[in-house]
Amino acid sequence: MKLILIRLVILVAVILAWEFASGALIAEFFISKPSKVADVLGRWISNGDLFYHAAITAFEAFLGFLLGAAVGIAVGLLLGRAKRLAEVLDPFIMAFYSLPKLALAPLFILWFGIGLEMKIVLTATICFFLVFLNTYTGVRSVSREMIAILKLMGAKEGHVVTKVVIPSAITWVFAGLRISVPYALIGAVVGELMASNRGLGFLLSSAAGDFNTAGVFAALVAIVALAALLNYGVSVAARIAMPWERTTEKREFSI
Amino acid sequence: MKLILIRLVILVAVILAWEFASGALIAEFFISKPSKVADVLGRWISNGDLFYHAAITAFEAFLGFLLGAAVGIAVGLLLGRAKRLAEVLDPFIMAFYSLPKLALAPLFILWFGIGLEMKIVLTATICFFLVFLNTYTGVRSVSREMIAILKLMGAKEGHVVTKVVIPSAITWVFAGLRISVPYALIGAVVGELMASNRGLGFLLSSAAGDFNTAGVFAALVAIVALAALLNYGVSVAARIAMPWERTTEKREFSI
Amino acid sequence: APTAAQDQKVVMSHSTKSFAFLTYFAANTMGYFDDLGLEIEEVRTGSGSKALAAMVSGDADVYLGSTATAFKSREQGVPIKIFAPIVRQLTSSIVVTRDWAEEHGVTKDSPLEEKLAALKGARIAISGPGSGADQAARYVIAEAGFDPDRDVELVAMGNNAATYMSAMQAGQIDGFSTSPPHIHIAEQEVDGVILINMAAGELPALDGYFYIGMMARDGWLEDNPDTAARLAAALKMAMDAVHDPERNAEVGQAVYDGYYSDMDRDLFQRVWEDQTMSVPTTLDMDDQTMRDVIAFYNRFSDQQIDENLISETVTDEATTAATALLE
Amino acid sequence: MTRVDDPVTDLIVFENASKTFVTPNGPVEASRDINLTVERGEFITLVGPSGCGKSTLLNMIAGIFPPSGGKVLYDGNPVEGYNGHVGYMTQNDHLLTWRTVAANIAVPLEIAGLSRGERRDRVAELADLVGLTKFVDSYPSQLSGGMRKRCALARLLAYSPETLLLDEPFAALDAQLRLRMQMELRSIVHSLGKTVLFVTHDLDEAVALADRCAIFTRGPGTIRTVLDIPLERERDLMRLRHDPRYVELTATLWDEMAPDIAEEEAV
Amino acid sequence: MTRVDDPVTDLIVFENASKTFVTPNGPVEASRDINLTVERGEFITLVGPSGCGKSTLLNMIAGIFPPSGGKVLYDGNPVEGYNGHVGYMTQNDHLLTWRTVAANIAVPLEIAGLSRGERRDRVAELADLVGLTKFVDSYPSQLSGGMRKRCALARLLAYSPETLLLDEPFAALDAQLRLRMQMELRSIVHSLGKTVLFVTHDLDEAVALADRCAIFTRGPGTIRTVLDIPLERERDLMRLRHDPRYVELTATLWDEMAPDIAEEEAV
Ligand SMILES: Nc1ncnc2c1ncn2[C@@H]1O[C@H](COP(=O)(O)OP(=O)(O)OP(=O)(O)O)[C@@H](O)[C@H]1O
Ligand SMILES: Nc1ncnc2c1ncn2[C@@H]1O[C@H](COP(=O)(O)OP(=O)(O)OP(=O)(O)O)[C@@H](O)[C@H]1O
Ligand SMILES: O=C([O-])O
Ligand SMILES: [Mg+2]
Ligand SMILES: [Mg+2]
Repeated sequence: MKLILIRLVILVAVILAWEFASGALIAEFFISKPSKVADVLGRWISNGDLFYHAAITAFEAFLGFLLGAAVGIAVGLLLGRAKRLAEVLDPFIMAFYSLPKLALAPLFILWFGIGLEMKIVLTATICFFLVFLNTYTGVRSVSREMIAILKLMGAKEGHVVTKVVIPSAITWVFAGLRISVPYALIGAVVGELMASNRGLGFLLSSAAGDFNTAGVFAALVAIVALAALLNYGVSVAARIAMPWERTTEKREFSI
Repeated sequence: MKLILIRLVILVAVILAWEFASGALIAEFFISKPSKVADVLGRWISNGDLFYHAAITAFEAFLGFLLGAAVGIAVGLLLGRAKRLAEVLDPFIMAFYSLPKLALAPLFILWFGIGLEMKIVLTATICFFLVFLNTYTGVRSVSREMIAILKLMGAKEGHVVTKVVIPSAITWVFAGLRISVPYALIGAVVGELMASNRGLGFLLSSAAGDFNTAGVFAALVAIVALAALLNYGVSVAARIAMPWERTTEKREFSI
Repeated sequence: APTAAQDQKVVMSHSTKSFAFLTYFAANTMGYFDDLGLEIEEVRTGSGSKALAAMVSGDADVYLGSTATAFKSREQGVPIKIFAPIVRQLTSSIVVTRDWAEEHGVTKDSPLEEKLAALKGARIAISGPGSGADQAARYVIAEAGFDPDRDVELVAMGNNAATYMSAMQAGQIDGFSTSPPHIHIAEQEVDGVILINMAAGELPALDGYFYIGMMARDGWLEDNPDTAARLAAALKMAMDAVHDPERNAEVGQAVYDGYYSDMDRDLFQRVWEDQTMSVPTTLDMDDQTMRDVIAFYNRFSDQQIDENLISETVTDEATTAATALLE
Repeated sequence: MTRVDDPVTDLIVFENASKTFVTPNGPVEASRDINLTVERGEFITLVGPSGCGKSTLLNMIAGIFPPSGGKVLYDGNPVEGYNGHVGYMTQNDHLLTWRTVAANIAVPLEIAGLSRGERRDRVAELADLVGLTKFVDSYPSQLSGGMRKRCALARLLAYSPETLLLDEPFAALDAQLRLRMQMELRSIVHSLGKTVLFVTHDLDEAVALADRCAIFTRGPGTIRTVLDIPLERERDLMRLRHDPRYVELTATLWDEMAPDIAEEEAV
Repeated sequence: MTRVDDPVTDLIVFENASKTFVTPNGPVEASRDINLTVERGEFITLVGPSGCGKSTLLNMIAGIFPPSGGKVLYDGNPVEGYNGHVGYMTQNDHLLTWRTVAANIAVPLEIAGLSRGERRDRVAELADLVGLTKFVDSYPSQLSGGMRKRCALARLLAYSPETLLLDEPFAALDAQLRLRMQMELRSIVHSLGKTVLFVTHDLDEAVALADRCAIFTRGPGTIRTVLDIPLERERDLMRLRHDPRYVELTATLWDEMAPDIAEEEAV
């Protein structure tokens, strides 16, 4: 409760400072006043634009995130357990990771079109690497002792993975997911900037093309809000997936 | 040795497949033949272009990376140790993190110009979040017991941080750094795409603007090579910073 | 020609390497800036808003961009002025795929009305909403009697023309609207058909539209009146050279060498011949032209620009001084 | 050591087995020339100075690593990889920190594929056996040291491996509980005919439980002597203290193990 | 328990101290109504069933958590936060896995700000004391269980806190080493006048080392009896076995601790 209050106070302070700075310290052309941003948002809400475009972006980001995260976790587990394979593939993975996706826009479009698929694939690609790398590191740092203990109990690879590797690495997996959430939104928006006529990225670029700064900021606010929502979803998933963690923080400790 | 051989075989296979696919399966206009890419690279190497532009991009990426990583580690340590503060600031940090940097290009340019600073700041911003989030998670998962043990020895916060927190969280920090390396390059290149007349991003965008696909791919190859170099640097740093880790992998274990 | 005592450095920002900046390219490659003691550093940003930001931030001195931008900026409190004209033609033209053209029974040479009528339902890529390409496309569509928001699908695809080609190739769009030489490259590389060549003045109502100008901060103009004059003078020298039948080919070669050497030479020649008419003949920027710009902008924008802004947004000091300089 | 004729009764055989760990600071010799034959159904206790290689010996039987010299045979075959016939309660408890006590005990049952109901019953039974019924829902970090050990013991007993390797299983327990656990262990082992290797520092315990007791030299350790414990297989641990054979055996062991102390005492 | 007059000698005072852990599965009562007064320079051993709250008691002195009821005073003041006057060797060794043995022992010396040279000398001395000289460059994961404990002990002895809290420090050591360590500990403690609280499950050890021995009831534990050990402060641990007072005291403790066993034996 108190926490939320402090955050609110900060938020209000930031908004007020911004309201006064805009126009006074920096031209509204570049940073528009929060009040004007609110106006635009209000307009978009009342005419349904916001919901329409946000829903599209959210859909792309969410699906891309799910896809990228799922593949990232799976490949992270696989390569984390198959050290040789990981070593062989490492330079290739890092090479692909290092490619600026923006520069590949023509190829993305050629292969995946300009519709939802392209944005989902782009988002998934970005999320994949972030989730994969963290999952992989997590799996590599699972205690060998613990795995040995399980193997002695007759555990097959599947048991080892579900009973030791995943629980040990799950903090890493969720760190990867949390890192990916904003990139999921960014990926969808960048995809929309590459090609689209709907979505928050489109709203953003229309506003930018119009030099409608308030519109740009309104679109950014909507993007941030969506990210917060998706982020919240991941937190909830983390709490469900790691019941022991929740209690760890609260648990009294003894040494 | 054998490892490098296997990688080489794969690399050669990929290049050959690519050489045959280009033109046959997909127009060279979109994916150019490796032989032509090599031609372009050869030309850029012999006329010094490659070294000149790569040096600029490397400089931006490296400085941005250092800056972003340093601030990310520092803030990660600070907030990881100051739980209340972290909770208060969390939504604001995530909000900033969720902003698509591409959409903020005009603001970046307005504040930091179109020179090296802008690219360094952009790169640093991107790296900051990736390093910060991992460092923070790492610091949060340091064993409370260990900290208590140290405090009982009369350790001040500084001792706790240097003797327990950093060594415990360092795998996380390096995971964050490894995740950032390609983004450092991507950040510098995207910065150059935003505005520049030098650097690999400039080479890339001029080639793209000229529909010189071989040039685009040559620039991408150079970017990937730089990323590999920077990545190697981070690996070396990791090995130096975590002597116990190096031996852990090699160390025989007993239970 | 007059020369200055020492070279003055001018950082020039613009979006992409398109024929929309032809006059400037000509002046630069012909060495007119050098001749006038100006050392040009060129920065390309990929989009107009970034190029503008570079100028406003002070990192760039001069911005080459759409004249509408200047009004829009000034309206929102950014004090910049247009001080010289670059191109007087809305260069953004529409190219479509051959399949689409055949399906709709039109060719490059069909009457304008037929071509316009065929556009209904087409998916056309533009760089971004609000961009020159977007406005040109909307104008054309409106001219055809359709609603740009409903009857045609305008897809924003950024400033990378390779992306347009990919999308065309992949059958994702029917065509796109952009400036030369990209339309011509599409014609050659992906078998496109230039449907409406506005850069060549095909749409009479927009013929002579003052599309691209040279802009700078008020402060910079006050501090560097002489530099501004020399910039304008160099442009005028380029205009003269381009429109001089004797020297036209020479200028074309210079532009080709300086900017388009990766392009097929024949193709370039075609574009060049097509486009030289977009280069103005004079430095004039009369009020009526400016009112046309505002009217054109207001037609497709939520926000409306007030004509009263013209006087403070356009200055003829540099062009006047340039004329004097050249005499 | 000579090969024994009946391979079926010789369950575990060490033949000049040595283990040298390769470390960046050079080799560390943990065991040297271990020779030991364990028959099926035997209860062997291992005693010796700290660091002499007792855990190393168990590790080799479990197949955590092969000997760097000599042979370790299990049921006639060299141990290669994890030895699925043994259950190992290690010196560190190695509980899964993210699972409750009940879920930890259930791990081997899950691996064995028992149904949820069967698991629940068996876990309850085992938790009762080790006195953790009230703590089945606690996480390891919420247990006392002795409770963690007991949880590990329950987990080990949850499945029924042929051979039990126990590394100081009762060191953290109080005398009373330790006695109860010793009795439980002997009764389980005896009734199910398990083979046991049991490391302990408690010489009384080493005698009380064993059929034979292997005594290590100071590390790099080898087995100095194997002491026969000619007590009945069915023995009453509670009354053992009064058995003169037991008293004598512990004295012998004490002399073997701590000659210095024994000397001093003899003064 | 009545307050003692001289507050200077009463270093540690428990007044009806209780500890109940709050857990998501409800409260766990670990200690109940602990009353104990420890004088400066006393050597107290704590014995009791597994899970009765011995470690919890040490935790409260160290200030890991406050009592949930009653008071814990150190030197006259309630313990608030980490108690800088105590050194604590916990039941788990809690070594820093990323540091070698030498570097682990050096931690408190670094905190105290000793120079590199001083640290090196002191570490060498301590490593020798606990018999780890050959292993100073090993990492904890390369040590045997007993060696890890000894490393933790050396780390504790590296600095000189007023009070030592030792939680089963010698449980993982063989008889001989244990005796040596016991003698070292008593001599250090005696010469430097340290106060010690020492948890053990070894009743012989509990008598041999202590000035007084606190006996816990089964958990939620309270202190049932505090047994006085009227042996000389300067005692020869090696010959203690022959001291009839010692034999009787251990018998008493045994009876106190394991009435069931004692009963059975009495039959
Ligand atoms: N993984 C390892 N790497 C290097 N050396 C090791 C490793 N494991 C054990 N050692 C060394 O092997 C020797 C024997 O260790 P082991 O754990 O077998 O002793 P132990 O007899 O079980 O001792 P304790 O009674 O203290 O548990 C020790 O010197 C130890 O340092
Ligand atoms: N952090 C904790 N959270 C919840 N309960 C705890 C916690 N620490 C200890 N307990 C409980 O407190 C009780 C006493 O534990 P404590 O560790 O003090 O026992 P102990 O006497 O040291 O036992 P042992 O001899 O087995 O080490 C136990 O029931 C234990 O489950
Ligand atoms: O371009 C980015 O992926 O942020
Ligand atoms: Mg051991
Ligand atoms: Mg305890």
